[in-house]
Amino acid sequence: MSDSEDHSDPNHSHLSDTDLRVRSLESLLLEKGMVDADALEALIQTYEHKVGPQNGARVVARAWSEPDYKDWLLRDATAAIADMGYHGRQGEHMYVVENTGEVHNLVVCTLCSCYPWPVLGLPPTWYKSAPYRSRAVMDPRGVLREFGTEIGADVAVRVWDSTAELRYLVLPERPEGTEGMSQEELAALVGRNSMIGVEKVASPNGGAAR
Amino acid sequence: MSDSEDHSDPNHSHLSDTDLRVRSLESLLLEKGMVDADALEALIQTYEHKVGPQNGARVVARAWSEPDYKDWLLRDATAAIADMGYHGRQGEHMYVVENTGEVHNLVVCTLCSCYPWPVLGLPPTWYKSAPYRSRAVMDPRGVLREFGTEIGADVAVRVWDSTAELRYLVLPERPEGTEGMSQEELAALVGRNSMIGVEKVASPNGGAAR
Amino acid sequence: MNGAHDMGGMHGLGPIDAEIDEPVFHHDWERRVLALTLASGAMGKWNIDISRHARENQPPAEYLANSYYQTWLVGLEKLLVESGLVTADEIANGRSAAPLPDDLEERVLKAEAVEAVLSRGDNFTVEDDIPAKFAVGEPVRVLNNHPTHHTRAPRYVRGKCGVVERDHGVFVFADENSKGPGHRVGQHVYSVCFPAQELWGPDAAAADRINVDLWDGHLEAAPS
Amino acid sequence: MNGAHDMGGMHGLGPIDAEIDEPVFHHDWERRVLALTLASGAMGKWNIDISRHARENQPPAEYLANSYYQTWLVGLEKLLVESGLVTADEIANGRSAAPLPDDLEERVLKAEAVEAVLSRGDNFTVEDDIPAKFAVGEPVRVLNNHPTHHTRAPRYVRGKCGVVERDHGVFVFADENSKGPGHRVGQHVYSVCFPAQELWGPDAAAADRINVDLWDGHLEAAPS
Repeated sequence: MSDSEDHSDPNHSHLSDTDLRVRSLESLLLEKGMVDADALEALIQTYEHKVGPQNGARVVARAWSEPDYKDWLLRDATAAIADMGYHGRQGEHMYVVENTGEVHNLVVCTLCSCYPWPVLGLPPTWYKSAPYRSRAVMDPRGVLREFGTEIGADVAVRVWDSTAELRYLVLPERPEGTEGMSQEELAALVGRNSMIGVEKVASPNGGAAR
Repeated sequence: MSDSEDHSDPNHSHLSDTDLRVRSLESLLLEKGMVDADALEALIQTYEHKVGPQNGARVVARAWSEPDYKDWLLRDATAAIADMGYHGRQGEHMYVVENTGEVHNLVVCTLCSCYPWPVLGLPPTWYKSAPYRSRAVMDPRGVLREFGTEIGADVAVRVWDSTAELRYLVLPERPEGTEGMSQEELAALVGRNSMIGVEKVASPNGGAAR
Repeated sequence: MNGAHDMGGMHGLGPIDAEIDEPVFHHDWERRVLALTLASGAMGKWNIDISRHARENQPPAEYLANSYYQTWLVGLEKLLVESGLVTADEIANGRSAAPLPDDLEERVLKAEAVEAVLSRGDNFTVEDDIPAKFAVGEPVRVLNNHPTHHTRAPRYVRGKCGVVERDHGVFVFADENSKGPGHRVGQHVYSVCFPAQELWGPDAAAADRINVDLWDGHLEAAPS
Repeated sequence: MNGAHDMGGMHGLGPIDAEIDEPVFHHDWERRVLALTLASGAMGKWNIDISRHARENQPPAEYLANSYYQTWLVGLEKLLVESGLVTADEIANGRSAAPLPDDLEERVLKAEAVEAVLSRGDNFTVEDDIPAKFAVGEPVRVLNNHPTHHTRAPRYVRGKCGVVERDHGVFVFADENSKGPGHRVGQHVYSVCFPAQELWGPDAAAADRINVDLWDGHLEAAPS
């Protein structure tokens, strides 16, 4: 429907202007001594390389493998996830919602872009963008279809809008064909999108998860 | 609250681009023979010079002067206004709402910018703009205050959102100090804003209407 | 559609800039856009509801950034292409690639017809003897629908209760008419009166009212 | 505020562009904006709700045109100036006109503290023994308020009825906390479950539900 022009693509407009503006701000704050160059580098390294959806995938794999852990995760996600070493900023209060044959869960933040950083890292662009934020709550099945995920009419879709300081992680259904797999092997199957709820975890016999 | 930049002022941005785009479209439609140059000129002349709020002012002045006309105007505005020679495009179905000591009326079109062309001409920019359209229905008293119009707590504000093909004209209160004036003298007191409802008609002893 | 055009109740759009002694047009191109839009309408290829939808159906960031006549320009180009009167290439080039079809030539608006056409206006009523679904004085609720197509029920009244204050008569139902030929159905239009507090909560003035013109297709009887 | 950030239920914003193998950052300046924002937060001059409001409180056309990190940049510049940490002139010039006050020097985030600070996170709960206004299973209605300040009750649930599904405990009330120091009050936060049809009408799937986290201050008992 869009007859958009160049200036309507927010991710590729005014890049040089923005780049200059950020460089200028950084040099100001460094000169003032308000920020420390090494700390900036450490912050970037953390979120670019250390924290990411591999953390959440390990949580999911363990829940699939250890029934007691799964119980704990669904009862007190914050503690159960901290037990794996994942906690802190933007994951202070966690809640895990389980996909079953009866319900499919989907996470969004319509007001900004709240996201569970310690288990999933920084959110992808589409999660933060207007198309997803506007439609996930009104037309979740249409949104899921755009990700190639068809939810049967006999399954309820449950959308979680992260409007407070709770952060949500979807526990996807364990796919068929994974009997006997190690937690490491299982974790390798679990993609970020399945923990947001826009996709299911594909069976290792079928296609790959994104 | 705005820290707006140049590009946020829609009325003064991309003017040359838009100008070129319109010239190009006009020459295309002329070449194709879809539009006639003299007709374009006649359309512009009509709305730039012939039709305007002086028409509505004459309707108001007559309603103030002739009780029977006022009754007719409030009962069947389309016919009573047509009797003055004003009718047609964007005024096919008129409804007149009367300001009194108990109620103050205000007209808006939140969805686009519907406006009674035959009696008021083309709408002013502020009437078509987002600030007015967004707030007139939610904070009418705040909007009125921005026009310097204070409505007492004992007076009800009635907002008319022009969502269908009815077009609204406010019949303002006749100000004091106008006893014995001719309809022509009265019409000269009645400004466009008083017939939209954002201002009252000022007494000739006091300030002027906009 | 729940678009950026449906502005009632939005915050943050700034102060009202009421220009003193404002001219009718601020730029010559605004004159041209108005005239081209009115003249092109004479082709009979769209109705007012199709044209409103063409204007409002822009990406919200663009709708909000465009001025009124810029939006008219966007709408006109869209209507011309979608109706087949011109091609996108012709618009891009500014040159005609094919003459107007013969059967449209007689429709071209001539200068001598302008006054009569404007004075006559359009016909939005339907003469059919269609009964009213609601009576004056009846409490009604606006349906909480969220169609993706054009609708004239603003979002701020959906699901809200009001009272039918006036029956304006039978008009073409805009929401359907915007879909094109064959969708011209008549319905009663009412002035529905909403207490400001019903729409905006207890901070609104208790005495204030908002009247919105709504069709039978927007309304249901209020729950008792 | 009813701003462009409150997107739930808007149409016309286009298809979802899910990039395959998306990098964490698309431009180096995005890295810098993230890091500068987190590092500046160590000054302790604002809380998360103030910073959210700084980002959302942009003219809607700009909010919609800006990318996520562009909005973070707008928010950071605003927070720095409004908190008095830097002046607008300093931002315009990119040069410091005055050193950091002595009392803030010890707050500067050092590289060796980064891991601990991120791992600790923030504290959004309030230990006070505040009673819950609503019980799990209780039907509630979201207040139909339209404050001009920051609120975490999205517009699409205002005036709508749901059921309290879970009591998350006592948290700082964001709507108040966004007003600055001295507005840190605790309230219970609940996961309130709304039938999709209550929010979007009969075209929504009857089985679908939307859960929204809401504070006591957003809710009232549902009318019976």
